[in-house]
Amino acid sequence: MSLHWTQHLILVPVILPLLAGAALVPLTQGWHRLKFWLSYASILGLVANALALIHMTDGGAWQDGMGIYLAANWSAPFGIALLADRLSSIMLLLTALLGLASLHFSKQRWGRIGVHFHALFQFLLMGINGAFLTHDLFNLFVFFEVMLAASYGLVLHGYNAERIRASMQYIAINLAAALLFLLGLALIYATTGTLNMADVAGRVPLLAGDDLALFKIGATMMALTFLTKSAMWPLGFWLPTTYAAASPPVAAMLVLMTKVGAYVVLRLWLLIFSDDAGAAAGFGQDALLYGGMATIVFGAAGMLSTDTAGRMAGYAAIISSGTLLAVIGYGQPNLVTAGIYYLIGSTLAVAAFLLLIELIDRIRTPRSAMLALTMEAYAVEDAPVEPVGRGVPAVMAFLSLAFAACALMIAGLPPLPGFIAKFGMFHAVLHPQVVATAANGVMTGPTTIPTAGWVLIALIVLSGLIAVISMMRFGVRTFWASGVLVPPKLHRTEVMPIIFLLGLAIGMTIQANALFGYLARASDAIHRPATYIGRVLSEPTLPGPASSPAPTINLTPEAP
Amino acid sequence: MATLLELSIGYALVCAMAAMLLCAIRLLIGPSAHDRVLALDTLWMCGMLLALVLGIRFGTQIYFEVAMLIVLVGFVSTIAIAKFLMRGEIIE
Amino acid sequence: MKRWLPHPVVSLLLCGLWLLLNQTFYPGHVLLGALLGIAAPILTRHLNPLGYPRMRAPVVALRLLGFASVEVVRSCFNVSRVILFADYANLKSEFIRVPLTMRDEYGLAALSCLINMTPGTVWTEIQPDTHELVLHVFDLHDAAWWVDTIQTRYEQPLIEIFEKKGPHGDPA
Amino acid sequence: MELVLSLAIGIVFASGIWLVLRPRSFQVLCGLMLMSYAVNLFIFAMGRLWIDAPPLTPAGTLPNPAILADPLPQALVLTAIVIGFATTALYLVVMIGSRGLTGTDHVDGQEPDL
Amino acid sequence: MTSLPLILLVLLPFAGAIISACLPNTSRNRPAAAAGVFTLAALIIAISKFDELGAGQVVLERYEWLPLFGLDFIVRMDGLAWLFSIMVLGIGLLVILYARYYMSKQDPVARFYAYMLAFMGSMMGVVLSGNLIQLVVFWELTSLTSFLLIGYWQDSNDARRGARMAFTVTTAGGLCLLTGVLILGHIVGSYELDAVLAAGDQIRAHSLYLPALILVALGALTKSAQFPFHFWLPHAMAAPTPVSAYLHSATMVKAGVFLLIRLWPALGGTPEWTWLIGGAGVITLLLGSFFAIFQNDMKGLLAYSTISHLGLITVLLGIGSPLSVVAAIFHVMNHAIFKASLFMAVGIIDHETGTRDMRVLRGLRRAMPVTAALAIVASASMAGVPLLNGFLSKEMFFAETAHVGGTEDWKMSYAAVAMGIFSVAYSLRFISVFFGQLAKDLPQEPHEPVRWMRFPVECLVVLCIAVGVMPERVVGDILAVASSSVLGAAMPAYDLAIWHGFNLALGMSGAALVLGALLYWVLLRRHDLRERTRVPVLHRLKGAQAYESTMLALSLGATWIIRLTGTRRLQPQLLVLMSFMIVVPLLLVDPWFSLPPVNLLNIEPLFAVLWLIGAACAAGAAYKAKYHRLAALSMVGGTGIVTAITFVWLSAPDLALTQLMVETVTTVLILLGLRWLPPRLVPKVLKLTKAPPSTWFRRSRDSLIAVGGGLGIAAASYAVLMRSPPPSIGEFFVLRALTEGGGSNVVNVLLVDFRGFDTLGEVTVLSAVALTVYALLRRFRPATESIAIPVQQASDVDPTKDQAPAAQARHGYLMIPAVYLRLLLPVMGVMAAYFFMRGHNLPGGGFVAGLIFATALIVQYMVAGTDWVESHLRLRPHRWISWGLFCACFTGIGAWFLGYPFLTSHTAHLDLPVLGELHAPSAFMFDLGVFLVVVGSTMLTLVALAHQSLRSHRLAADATRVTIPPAKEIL
Amino acid sequence: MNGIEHLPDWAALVVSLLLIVGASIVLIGALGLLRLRTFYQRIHGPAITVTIGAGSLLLASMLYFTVAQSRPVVHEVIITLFILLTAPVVSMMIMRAAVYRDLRARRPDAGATAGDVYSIVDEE
Repeated sequence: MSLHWTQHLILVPVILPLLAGAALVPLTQGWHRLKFWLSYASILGLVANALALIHMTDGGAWQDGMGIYLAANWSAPFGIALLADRLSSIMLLLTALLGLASLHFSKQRWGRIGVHFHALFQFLLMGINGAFLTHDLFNLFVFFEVMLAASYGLVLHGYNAERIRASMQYIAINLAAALLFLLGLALIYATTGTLNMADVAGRVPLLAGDDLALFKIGATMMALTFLTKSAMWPLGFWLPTTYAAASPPVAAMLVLMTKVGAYVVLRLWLLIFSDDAGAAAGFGQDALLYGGMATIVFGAAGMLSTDTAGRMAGYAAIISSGTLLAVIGYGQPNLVTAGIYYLIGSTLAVAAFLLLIELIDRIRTPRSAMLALTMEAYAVEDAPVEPVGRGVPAVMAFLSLAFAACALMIAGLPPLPGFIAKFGMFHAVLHPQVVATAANGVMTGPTTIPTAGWVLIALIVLSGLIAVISMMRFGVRTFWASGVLVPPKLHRTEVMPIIFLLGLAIGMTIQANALFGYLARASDAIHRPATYIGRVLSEPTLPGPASSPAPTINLTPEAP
Repeated sequence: MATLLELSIGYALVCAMAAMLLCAIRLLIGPSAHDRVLALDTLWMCGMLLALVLGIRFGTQIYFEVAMLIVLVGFVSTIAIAKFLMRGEIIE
Repeated sequence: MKRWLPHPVVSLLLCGLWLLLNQTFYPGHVLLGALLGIAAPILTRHLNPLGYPRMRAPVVALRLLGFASVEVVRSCFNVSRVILFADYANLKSEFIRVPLTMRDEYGLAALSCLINMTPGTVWTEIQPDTHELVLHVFDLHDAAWWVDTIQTRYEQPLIEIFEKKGPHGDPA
Repeated sequence: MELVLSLAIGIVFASGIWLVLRPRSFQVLCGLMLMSYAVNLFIFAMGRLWIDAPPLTPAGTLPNPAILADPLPQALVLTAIVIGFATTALYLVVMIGSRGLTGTDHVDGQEPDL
Repeated sequence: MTSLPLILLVLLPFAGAIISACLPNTSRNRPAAAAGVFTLAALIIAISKFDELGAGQVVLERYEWLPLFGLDFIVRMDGLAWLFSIMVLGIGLLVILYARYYMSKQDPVARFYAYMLAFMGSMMGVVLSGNLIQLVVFWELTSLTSFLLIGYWQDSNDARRGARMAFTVTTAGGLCLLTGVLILGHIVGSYELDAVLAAGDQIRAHSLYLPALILVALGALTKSAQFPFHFWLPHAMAAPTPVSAYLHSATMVKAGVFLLIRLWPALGGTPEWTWLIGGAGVITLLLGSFFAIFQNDMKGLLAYSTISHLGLITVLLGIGSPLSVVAAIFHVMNHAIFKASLFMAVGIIDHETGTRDMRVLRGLRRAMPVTAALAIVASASMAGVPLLNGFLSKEMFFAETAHVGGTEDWKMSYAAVAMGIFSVAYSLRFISVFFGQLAKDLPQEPHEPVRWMRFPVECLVVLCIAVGVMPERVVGDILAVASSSVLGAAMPAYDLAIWHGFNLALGMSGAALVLGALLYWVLLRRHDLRERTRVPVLHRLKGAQAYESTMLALSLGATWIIRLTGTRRLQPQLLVLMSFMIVVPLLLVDPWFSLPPVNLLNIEPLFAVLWLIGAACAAGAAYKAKYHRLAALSMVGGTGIVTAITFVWLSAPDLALTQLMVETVTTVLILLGLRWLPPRLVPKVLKLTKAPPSTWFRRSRDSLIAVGGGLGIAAASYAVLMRSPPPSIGEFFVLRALTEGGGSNVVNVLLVDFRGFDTLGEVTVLSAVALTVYALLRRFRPATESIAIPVQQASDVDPTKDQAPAAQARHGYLMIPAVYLRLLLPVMGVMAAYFFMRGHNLPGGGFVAGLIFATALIVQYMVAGTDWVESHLRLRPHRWISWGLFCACFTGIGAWFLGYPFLTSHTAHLDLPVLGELHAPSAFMFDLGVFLVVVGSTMLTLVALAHQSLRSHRLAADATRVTIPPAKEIL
Repeated sequence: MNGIEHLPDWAALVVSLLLIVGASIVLIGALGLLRLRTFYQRIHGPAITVTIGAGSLLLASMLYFTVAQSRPVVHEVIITLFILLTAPVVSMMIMRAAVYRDLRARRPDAGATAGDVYSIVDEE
């Protein structure tokens, strides 16, 4: 009896970038072409692998759509289990595709300046993928750290004063947050005696009294870390600064990292504090909801208050984080579906925007920007000359089109996926779906929409409006600036990734239904924690190489 | 005799701990940087001895390893600081 | 032989260290220890330009060690007494110079070890221009006595041990 | 023992927090180091305190989990120590880089406007 | 022809847009031709659909879109939609033709036509939408394309401003509409138009009716430039005139009223509807017409006139009687016809004279008689002169207003008459440019435009007259079909005759004509109308300024919010994080845990003393870290060793070993770094004066948080420690470590086997950090104060001042230490091997061994300097890292080939002669990988730092070593 | 406390004696570190700790384990070896660092100028 080879696919997203990274470490700068292609091959592998995983999870190859990989062949609560389900597979795909775009973008310039860009990039991918896959809390911490460690290096890549200032902040905040993660983890272990997420979830209903309180404190600590990562107000002030400072391909990856926090919250909260969790059910949901709302407000205000594109992108990411957190806190499966769709769309949009910024900056000389600003501020009237339209070179046309697409997606205006996502969320809020769980049993009919739902809709609409206003303001200043604009030289490798990302977004619109269907299945699955607990804990190991009968011990906690 | 041994082990522990405390006070009050270095080094040394005595008390060899490692590498940080005081940088 | 085992004594010592650490005489460990003992000096030879010393007068060395041990214990109790009972205001702690004739690094190192291990004296440095040893004495009564003791009791035996027959080792 | 260790963790952590909130990067570095000590001890304490019961199970004996320290927190702390070491190194280098480029050791890379 | 799908009507314009966008900028005829062809094709299809419609008939096509939300893409055509389609396509065709001649040679027309067609497509989408969400999608697209069109002349500031204003207002409205539509969908349970229209009663009875109505109305009113959102339309006149003619008179602004007509069956017929829609309409129609009189720009006048006419339609819809709906539809049609022609006429004037300023223009009748005639007829229609189409619908309007108030309330009628008066006045003002002497000072010599440029105007004017003269024959059917599609069974009887006899409406028309002329005369003669620059009485009502101020206020408000609730500084962020750590559990966790009683007898005094030391060191470090870094570092080291002793005391020898090693290496590392961190000196000022209150506040706040955090964590750990442990997975490891993990050191087995995956991640972290440090330091620029060699090396006091590092070790002060430390090297190597080999069974392991090894090497660096060591030893830490990672990975992957998951450990049992049985667990290889990575990354980090000194020494050597030494040593 | 009861009396006595002596010396050394006036005096305090103090305790440990486990346990020799290899370097380095620091800082009262070896140059 041995493992079917497809099982190993679950591990590939972690191990492939690690191997690629290891191979990249000793290569010197003289080999930059080889480095790039090595890196590229790894990411292509990841894309293919992610597609295969999606196929496996959604194609019924694995029971309940989840593949479980027991690293080192130890059964679930003891060893480290990796779990690929629909949600993690789609996130892996998103990571790989975004990585592909970022890496491609970096070919021209960023991959060559400074050393070890590619190796760190691979490690970053490893960390992100690992965080998506792992089903063990401490392993999650480790992958968070892998991700962060690599991201520190990447944020600093192309070292200048601004970057180093930003990364000082970024690093300090994240180090402090990592300590909180450890505190939380320790408390969870102390109260439940286990680290496997499913096992923790299985033991939570049995907790009571002081243990429960301590467990909740632990969960709060961990949540603070994730929320810092996903930039919930007031924990996310580092984000715009960091985004604005980091080099574009890195910033694009950072967008995804921000989502990792939200992803983990989504996964953990639905698993641990589900309706089956007894006294702990629904813990902290309100905080997430209101925190998310506050984050939306903050992000919207930020977008309006800033003139720099990088910060704008940062605030856009904050808005999307806030939306996502509020959606999670709202606690409704079909809303979560739309939320994940929104997550994917907004990640693509903000990432494309961040890549685009660099190209835009090449046309936007500081002088012309200043001029546009003054003219706007003082409402300078035109000299009464016959206005003449100006021909737009193809480069500019591309840039402005791409910018418009990003703006539409970020603002959630039709016809790009931002709108569909937002519509999906509104629809979900307005059509409350009550999950039939063991706890409450029956479906109830159409219920009234809680005030929070209306507020959420209003906030999302308003944030979209504000986003579009500020993006438009920026766009007008940039693309319609007076004075002669010299169309910049763009390299094909820089243009392709943006087209690729936007193309993906458009693909999301066209395939919205299929994608929504997939995500609905994904969301449905993560709303059934019992399945996870059952599956993960019962995944059999292979009989040991030197199979010696081990003493059996009973570790299931007894009900008090 | 076993009582005597126990008592003397206890005495040794107290002494080692008291010595550590005194070192720590010196470490805290300084006044100069080299005083602190010296205190830190002695603190390491006392810690090593404490580990050794604990080893006797519990009758296990595990503490010995720790003591050995303290002796082997504890000095590195001391000479690093000393060199730093002397030259302003530790690796020239 | 010379090529594969350039420093037999060092190798033996390292092997001994290994066996001591593992507290065993298993053949496997002996083999491993021997391997390490041979490999370690070879691998580090570039970083040790002086090579390793050759002991030439083991009897002298033993005698020196014996004398030094006594001295260490004596000084130790002296220092303890001073710390516990003396009036610190009258304590005469001073630096003194001791002219040295020995040039051999290992000899000097051994000297420094002896001096530093003797409580009450701390080796400060060898002044580069005069080749005088600067020594700090905790409770100085008679500087000349110290100079004399160090030169005759310590330095002479060490010269015998390390320096007698020309240069040693092979500077890498 | 428990009380002492708890208080100790508390004090070290408090010192760490205080330092982390200071404006100078070196202070923050020290603070992070202290905090990570405290956190390591905290994780360690989650396995409860055991004296003379290192989790070693020599061959030939049947291990008895009831009289050996919980090994898992120790393994976690070990990993945490290593990661803490790495991040300290990183923060340090960023700190000196920042001092060099920005001319100040303020954590923001610029002196606050007074 | 009839078989052609309706969706072509939407797709064709978009296809045309794409094609014309792809044409080169320089081409002029081809884009126009392409646009024309596509529009014409669509128009023909649209016209051909009329036969299928009949009374109340609906043609529907359904495409799957988002079935998950019950959303289909529905193309739905009924009479109303048909009418609007014809307007959009027909006028579009004319405008395309017109624009071909209007746009100048420099203008990149390809882009222009692309925008135009995209707009046309969006508009068709709005008109033909069969579900409300789809409608909103196209609705927003019209806003977007209109934005692009208004901003077409992007160099002009007015264009940019106008575009932004229009876009902001209409998009905001669109989002309101979206919300409203969502509510409708929520009420009805479907977004499909048919379902919504059928559920009128349900909607009106629902508690959410009012919000839905308001939101939908906001959408419609913003789009149709109704008060108080009317201000964007005049500013949108910065667009090229064809755009104004098309979007801002004939089509886009009609989208708002279209929506109101569309949803009238669902939403209309309530007092709220009447008040909201009618109220906005009345105000708009009066304001618009009044403002129009005082415009100097011909397009401005037309813009206000458009606003007022849209107000008229809105009022009709607000009145909400079936007949008024018919009137509204009729007026939509008429207004589109005459206003488009007027705009085009203005465009011709502008094009031929170079100005649109009515203060300058005079007597154009002489220069361009045909255009003048056309314009005069069209404005007559606008003024409501009989026998023209405007008259008819206005007549219906007057009749409705009279009807609505009954016999008591005449307010509505007064308003209507006032509007009529104003419109006559501004129409007169408009045509005044054709009379009088021909102006001499025009930018260009005016003359008639080319034939085909006038042709569209002619078409429309002919239509004006045709409708005006024989309404029933020309538009009777169309109006009937369109109206019945809205009204259904409620279709009223009406008569499209020119003459209805002497009735009230006619009286009102007559009064308006006479009084309007009078008003114009009075204004001209007494109030200097031609030279006025501002609107009397109501000039304070500046919507645009209000908009700008709102935008500014929004921006300022946002900045204020960000400043208030955000920060860019690190300290507040950490403050928030730390206080959240304390506060959030307090807020969320309920019930709180209880603290077990404190038993002081349980305290082990020695342990207490140990931690007295540790805590004192920590507190001391906290106190000293600002100015005395070395002291703080030493004290942190003190805490470190106390921690290590605690670990060994509490049965965690592995941790103690690791802690000790890390402690050492960290100290070395920080010292290496401190070299580049110039000392902080206690400022004299601070020493003398007391700290300011703000500092005290900050410090007490921080200490409060610190104490709180400390207490919290202490309480938590005490609570945990005093509780009996839960059944833990820890036991499993103890039981299986030896039997299945193959090692007796459970912690190590955990690291390399049970949780080897963690360790893999951990070494990756180390590698990543080392690479980062290396990369960062390669381009490191030290602080100016620390570029110079340290003061210690510059001072004459020390005789080693000028010795090179290697020389120091050879015969300098380091000679004796060097002997010791070099002897130590192989010993430490053996020790590293020892700790490595025993790791699996006893405390130790790859990590500790790696650090010992690295320490041994770094000591050599300290002794002899970087140059010397590296000339004797090439370490290549990068390769160590690489090999280490490979080693660990491939050990794990090796299990694959045996059919096991990653990292499954295997033990090879070898039976060797002499040596006996030998166990070679795969975990050993894994640990070797760890060892290699640890050595590699530690060395890479340390050596990279050490190399900095080398660089600065070279620098200093170049500058003959006399650089300014720093003022003070680092303490 | 495994094995203590089984220790023969003579061994227990010797071990106790060594422990008491060693520990006392350690304490005295630390006391010296704390109480002595100048740094140059204080540096002599720990010297007794590392020699007799550590030596006695190591001997005690060696004896104890040898007797308790009835086999020669001599690996404490390693620690002795390491002390011999490291302690001199440490005191040498600290001492020299201290001297030159005090000289540079021109602190005549620090004790670096005691004896006629080092003097503070009055220049610059």
